[in-house]
Amino acid sequence: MTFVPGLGIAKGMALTMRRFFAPKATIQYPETRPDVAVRFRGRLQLLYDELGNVKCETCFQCAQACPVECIDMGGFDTKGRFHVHWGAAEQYAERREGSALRRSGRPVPDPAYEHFGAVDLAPVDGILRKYDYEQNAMLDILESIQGVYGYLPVAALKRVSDVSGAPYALIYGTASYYRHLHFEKPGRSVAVCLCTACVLAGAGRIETTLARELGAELGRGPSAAGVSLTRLPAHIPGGHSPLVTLDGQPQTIGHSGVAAWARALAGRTVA
Amino acid sequence: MSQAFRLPFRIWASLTIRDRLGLLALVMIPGVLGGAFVTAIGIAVLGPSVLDFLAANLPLVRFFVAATAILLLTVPTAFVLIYLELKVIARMNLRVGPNRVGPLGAAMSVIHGLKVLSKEDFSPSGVDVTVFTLAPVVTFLASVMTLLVIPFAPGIYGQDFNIGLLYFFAMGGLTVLGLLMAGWSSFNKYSLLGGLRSAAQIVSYEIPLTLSVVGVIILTNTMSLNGIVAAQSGSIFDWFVFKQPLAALIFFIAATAEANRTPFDMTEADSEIVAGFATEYSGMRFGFFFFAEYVNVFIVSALCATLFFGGWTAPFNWPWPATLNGFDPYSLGVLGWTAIVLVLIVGGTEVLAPLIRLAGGRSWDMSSTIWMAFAVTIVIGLGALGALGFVAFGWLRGLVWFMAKTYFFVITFVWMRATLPRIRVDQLMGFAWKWLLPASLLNLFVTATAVIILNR
Amino acid sequence: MAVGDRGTAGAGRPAGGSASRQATGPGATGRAASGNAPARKRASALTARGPANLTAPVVVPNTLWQAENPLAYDGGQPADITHLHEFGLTDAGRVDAARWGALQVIPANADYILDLIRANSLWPLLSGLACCAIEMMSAATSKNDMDRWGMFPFRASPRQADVLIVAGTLTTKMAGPLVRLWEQMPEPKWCVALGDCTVSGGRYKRSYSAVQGIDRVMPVDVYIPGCPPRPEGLIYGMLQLGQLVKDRRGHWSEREIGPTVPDGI
Amino acid sequence: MPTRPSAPRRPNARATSRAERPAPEPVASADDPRIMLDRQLGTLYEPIPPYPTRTEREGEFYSLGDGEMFLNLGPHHPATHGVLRLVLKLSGEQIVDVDPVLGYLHRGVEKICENSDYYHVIDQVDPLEYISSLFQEWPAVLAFEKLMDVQVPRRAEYIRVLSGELLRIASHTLFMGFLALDLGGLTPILYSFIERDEIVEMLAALTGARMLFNYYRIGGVNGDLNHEFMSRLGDWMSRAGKQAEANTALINENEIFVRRTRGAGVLDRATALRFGVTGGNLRASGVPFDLRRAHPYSVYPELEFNIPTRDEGDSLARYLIRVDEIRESIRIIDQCLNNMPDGPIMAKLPRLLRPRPGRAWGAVEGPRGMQGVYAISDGTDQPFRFRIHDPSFVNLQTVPALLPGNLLADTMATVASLDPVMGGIDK
Amino acid sequence: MDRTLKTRLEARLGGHLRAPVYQRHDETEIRIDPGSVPEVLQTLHDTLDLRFEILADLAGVDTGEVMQVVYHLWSPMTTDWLRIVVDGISRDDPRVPSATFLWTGAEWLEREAYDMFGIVFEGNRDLRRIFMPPDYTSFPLRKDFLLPDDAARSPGAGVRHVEKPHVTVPPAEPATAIRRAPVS
Repeated sequence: MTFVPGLGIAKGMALTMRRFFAPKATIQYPETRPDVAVRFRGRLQLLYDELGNVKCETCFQCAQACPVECIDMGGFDTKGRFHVHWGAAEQYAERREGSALRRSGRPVPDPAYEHFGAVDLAPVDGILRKYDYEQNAMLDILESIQGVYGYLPVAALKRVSDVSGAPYALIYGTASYYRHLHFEKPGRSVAVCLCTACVLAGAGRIETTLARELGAELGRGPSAAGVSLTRLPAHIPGGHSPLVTLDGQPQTIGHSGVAAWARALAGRTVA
Repeated sequence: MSQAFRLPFRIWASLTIRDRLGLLALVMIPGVLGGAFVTAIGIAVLGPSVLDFLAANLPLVRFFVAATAILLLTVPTAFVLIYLELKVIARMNLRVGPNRVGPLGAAMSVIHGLKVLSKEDFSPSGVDVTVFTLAPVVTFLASVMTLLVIPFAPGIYGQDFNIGLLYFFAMGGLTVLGLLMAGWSSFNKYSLLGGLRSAAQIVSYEIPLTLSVVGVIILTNTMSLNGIVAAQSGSIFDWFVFKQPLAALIFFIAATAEANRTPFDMTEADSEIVAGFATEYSGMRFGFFFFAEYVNVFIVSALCATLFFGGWTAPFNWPWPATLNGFDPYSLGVLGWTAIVLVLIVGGTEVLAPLIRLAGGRSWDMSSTIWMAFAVTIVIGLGALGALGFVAFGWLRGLVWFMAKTYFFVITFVWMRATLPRIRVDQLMGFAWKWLLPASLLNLFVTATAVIILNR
Repeated sequence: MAVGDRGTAGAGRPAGGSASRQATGPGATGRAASGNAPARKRASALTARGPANLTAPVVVPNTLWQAENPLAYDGGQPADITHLHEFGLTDAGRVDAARWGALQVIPANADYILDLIRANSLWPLLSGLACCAIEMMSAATSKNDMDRWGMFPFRASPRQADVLIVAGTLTTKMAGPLVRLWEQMPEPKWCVALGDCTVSGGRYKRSYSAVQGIDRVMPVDVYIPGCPPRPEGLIYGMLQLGQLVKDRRGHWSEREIGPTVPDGI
Repeated sequence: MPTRPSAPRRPNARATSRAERPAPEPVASADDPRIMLDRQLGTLYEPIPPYPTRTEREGEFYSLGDGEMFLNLGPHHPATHGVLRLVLKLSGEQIVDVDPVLGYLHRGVEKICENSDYYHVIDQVDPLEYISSLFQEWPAVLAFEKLMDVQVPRRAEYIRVLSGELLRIASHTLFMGFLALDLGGLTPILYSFIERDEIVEMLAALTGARMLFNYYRIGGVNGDLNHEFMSRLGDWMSRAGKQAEANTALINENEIFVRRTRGAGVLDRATALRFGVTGGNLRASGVPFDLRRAHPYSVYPELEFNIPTRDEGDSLARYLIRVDEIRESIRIIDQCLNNMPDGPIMAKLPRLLRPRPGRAWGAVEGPRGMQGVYAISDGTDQPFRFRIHDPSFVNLQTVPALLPGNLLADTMATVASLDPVMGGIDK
Repeated sequence: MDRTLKTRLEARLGGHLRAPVYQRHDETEIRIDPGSVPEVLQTLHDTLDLRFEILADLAGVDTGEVMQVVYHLWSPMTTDWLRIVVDGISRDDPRVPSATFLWTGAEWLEREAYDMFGIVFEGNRDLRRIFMPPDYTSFPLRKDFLLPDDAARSPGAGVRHVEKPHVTVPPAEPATAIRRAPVS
């Protein structure tokens, strides 16, 4: 300790006066951003790769691994459809924005709500009871749901997640993995027979024009226009060679008139 | 406020804009006309007698003018002090301080003041309302009234009492009353502790404060502040700080305690008793306390400057002749001066704009360069005008010196707030009674003997 | 409970307009439905198998200590914590005219100017619960300086604060004091939930004593996710709060005074 | 992707259908007593606890003598230690007795750890001692390594010591700032945060997080040293001592600070041992007990550093101990950088950690004292019992023994000098 | 692994040990009955060649069938940690003599064990709840107090939602489940 009583205080004052003229340590945040470490895990944003697309294809690994299941994500899939896949009841920024907007008196542009069309869920409960809420039998549950509704309504998937306890991310992952499971309502279905005879008669070219015109992909699910394009498992005996069926009825169209026919079909369904 | 008092506000709030305008028109027009009519008659009939009435009791008029001037000036000074403190403490903490509200954050303190004005100030349950409401008013007025006595410049001062210093310490004592009222009435243990602490602290620091000033009184054998300042006129060595160094030190320390500034700010110690006496106050009531503290700082540093550093006297008398060899500023008259000012401004901008452009302002577009030039001209113009005034008018010179000394002390107070921790209450008392009091008595004794020996 | 409850519950709340919501949340309907099943002694879950009735809750009776008079615990009185919920439904605690303090005389839409002033001088209350408090302090210190927007003097007493920044996990024991703090703040007041634990219970989702998000007990205006969020995150949140104060000018009477958690969550 | 045939999962609690599960009980049912709101203790002057006193200590505390009153340094209090509530029995400003009330930040971490796998446990342990969270991960990792009989590579041990000592310096710098802030100084806390920000950004470059690091793994560490971390460390090392010198000017030699802390909260040697206090607070009372020497772990036997001890045992001694410890830590970091070995940073471990059934105790010298973890494993992938021992919990116990007799203003000096962190105390 | 410590312990505390002294890594574990706690602690603390003077930790453990209290001690005379496991405490009325006569620091540790497990320590002057609110009835860390499956699903308004745990029954034991070793 110093002997002169006031010296310590004077030294402290001298230091603060020196620091008064020293360069400041403040980073003017909104204008200049701090140099955050590369390995910093605290970023609450999706990263973009050099081509500019998002480094995430909603594969749900993180949603499944999250111990408190607090990750839910929304994204546009390859067909440009916006899906919000609800995780556990979690208030993340996206939904909080909704309630904040609601309170401030403005309508809530919430894409999530359109997909929750009211669906009668009794059959879903029956199916679940049949499989005893077993999570490992998820594929059978989904197939029987598609059998009942013709497609997998999001409300049904939510119901399965709630009741059986499987994380929603798991169910959505399984549903989106298998080709024969669809998320969209089945519209008209066009089938093309690709047996050797039909292919020789031009069924291959018909199939490509149909896919182009209807915007549907062979075997995937109904297109935006509500028409699903599938492959006939076998040639119906007695049908002429390039066999195309609309909802089961064989159609007589040559490979020349196919484009017009398909456009008309797409036109009609869309109207 | 009792229900009846609120009734008009509730009615007013329920009216629509059109009704309000109608009501205002209904009331104002006859009022204005009537008022004009009455004043016209009054001037015609009483005119001469009013004038000589004013002439007769000039000091009364002077008091009213001084009181209104002080009331109007304290709030802006408080704003300036708050901004100064925010910026200086920030600078000392190596951070930048407010710079987003107004140019360089200058509007910060005004915004804080207005926000505090528009905040809900409810009185919590269990509080006895009258004392609770009066406490901030007492504190604020007590500290404002002391400004009446301080000589700002040769001609500019409120009242020249011949017991100026005594009046000052009397008013200083009243602030304690306000703090005690606040502490006791807000029915909260923290504010009770804060109030009692402030009472103990200010009482035990009042005595060394007054005793240290008696030395100065002995030297000038007058208590009027103008007299004291007059006694210190002349060069820097006539100031009392050289004649009474110990008294100056004691006064400064006791004054920090009087103004509840660090290291003696136990009354509003954040980390111990939540906000001291001001725990239960919100809204404008807290605003009064907030301003009273800063006005206190201004007053105490003003008194320090007046008593020991020669008030508005210049440290060295002005070597160059004060007059502008025969040029009489009033001769040009108003028109002349406005013409000069306009020419100066326009000319300045014209000259400076290209210069700024050349000086690397290439990235700026034309309008911002002109604005920059205009701003620089204004600054230079004001500087020139100020210098002219400084040379020409004696009172302006005095005011500048007085303000310089006062703000030097204000900055020292802020500097101490940034650096020093808080003293414990019992150490505070011990320091006052065991150190300051004997030292001030010793100083008194030495001055008295010196005066007697030297006079004989 | 129809799965679409999120849809209906969400849509059920009237957009804008007076903020009194129908009490349709599951909490309310659940209350009437289920009685309290008899308590049953049960061996440990690890080794023995449970009883046939799956869903009877187990209450472990505390045989060791009983309070002589249960009323000593304000038996029966509603907890102070959830009264804001009733306020929210019945608009009981709504005081709209109180926000002008000494300026009682000015007309109602003076807010358009006053809110601009208030947005630039938001004094936060010095209140930190856990780790986010350290990040809040480092937001207020030299490196990223909150005082640039006039937010520095962290007021110690709630009477002089405008913004309650709740930083850290809110537990059931601290919920009462926090709500009392919120009520002691004078009227134009806002609340910022800093960190995952205040937004939604965060990593303490399964805790038995953490409140799953402070919007279950009090109205919250700005949510700042992150565990802990960077100091810049808090500053960005406060800027958003300033923007929110400016956006909501004139809508003060439609603010939420009860908990803002959407029903069914 | 098909649902992965994961290991036999524990009975997922959601297995029973949620639909049939009754809506949870309303809060106010008869046999479920209401939340006892932490009500203000009675009226202003004669508060009695809102429930009949049951224990001898409670009866003795809640009985008022003449001229005494209760004061709540309540859960929300400006002093910066989180939600600690001290009920003081005052006569005037003299403290007669203190009853600390805890639990305002009790989040039930031990229960959550017993229901999560071993990776998640290390993550759950961070927010406990949030100012120095690496020091809570270290004992957990030590205990699990003992359970799994894992040999940690030397490079990982050195990286642990390096990052640990850096965080110890940051924690002590914060301690100095908080102590000065509690005594009224505005500036030291801001200088401390500048220094802490620098260290924390450096650790973010290494570990990826600013505060809750989740960096240590069972058998090593998560990431190796990278250039960004080493360059920031180099800049910081060049002016490591600058902050300490600023503090000496502002705090050590400042008469007001010294008078306020000398003789406040004196803890003598016997009481310290009886209370089980550890760390800097114990060394300030003259007992040279530092776990890095008393029970050497990791690579500390190879590093040479000495243990600063003092005998006065008051707040000033506890402060000066931390100042010396910062200097020691800088020496340790130097040695770590000089002989940092090469090699792997993680031991070979199976993806799914299932330790042998058994018990293990791991303890580490944290900035506030000995942080310990007692883990019991039953062979599955979740710990059976995960007991966390926090030094501040034991250090805070001395407050009712230190404070009586001092003044109200001394509570701040004494509690700040014990440096409690409420996250660890309330677990 | 301090072999000499084992021999010294058996020599001093032969009568009290319920099981052989178990040593692994740097820990030595002895098991005693609740009744002999004061005597064992006193001897460990006072004998010159043991001198266990620092109580590192006091923990409650609920093994499903029986309650245990575990003390960890440190001594300058040996490089090992000593763990004393007080075994065989009944789950319905767990009572153990308190250790506050030797270490006042054990007071809060015992309060925490009482608060979390309900273990009553006779001789502790201040056995109140330390973490949970004073009127909380159940003991959270017991094995039969199950965490709610999803606390978020609890009612929006209520805050005290979790005291009543939901019973969940594990599905039929899958064949490949690893036998859970009984925790001794």
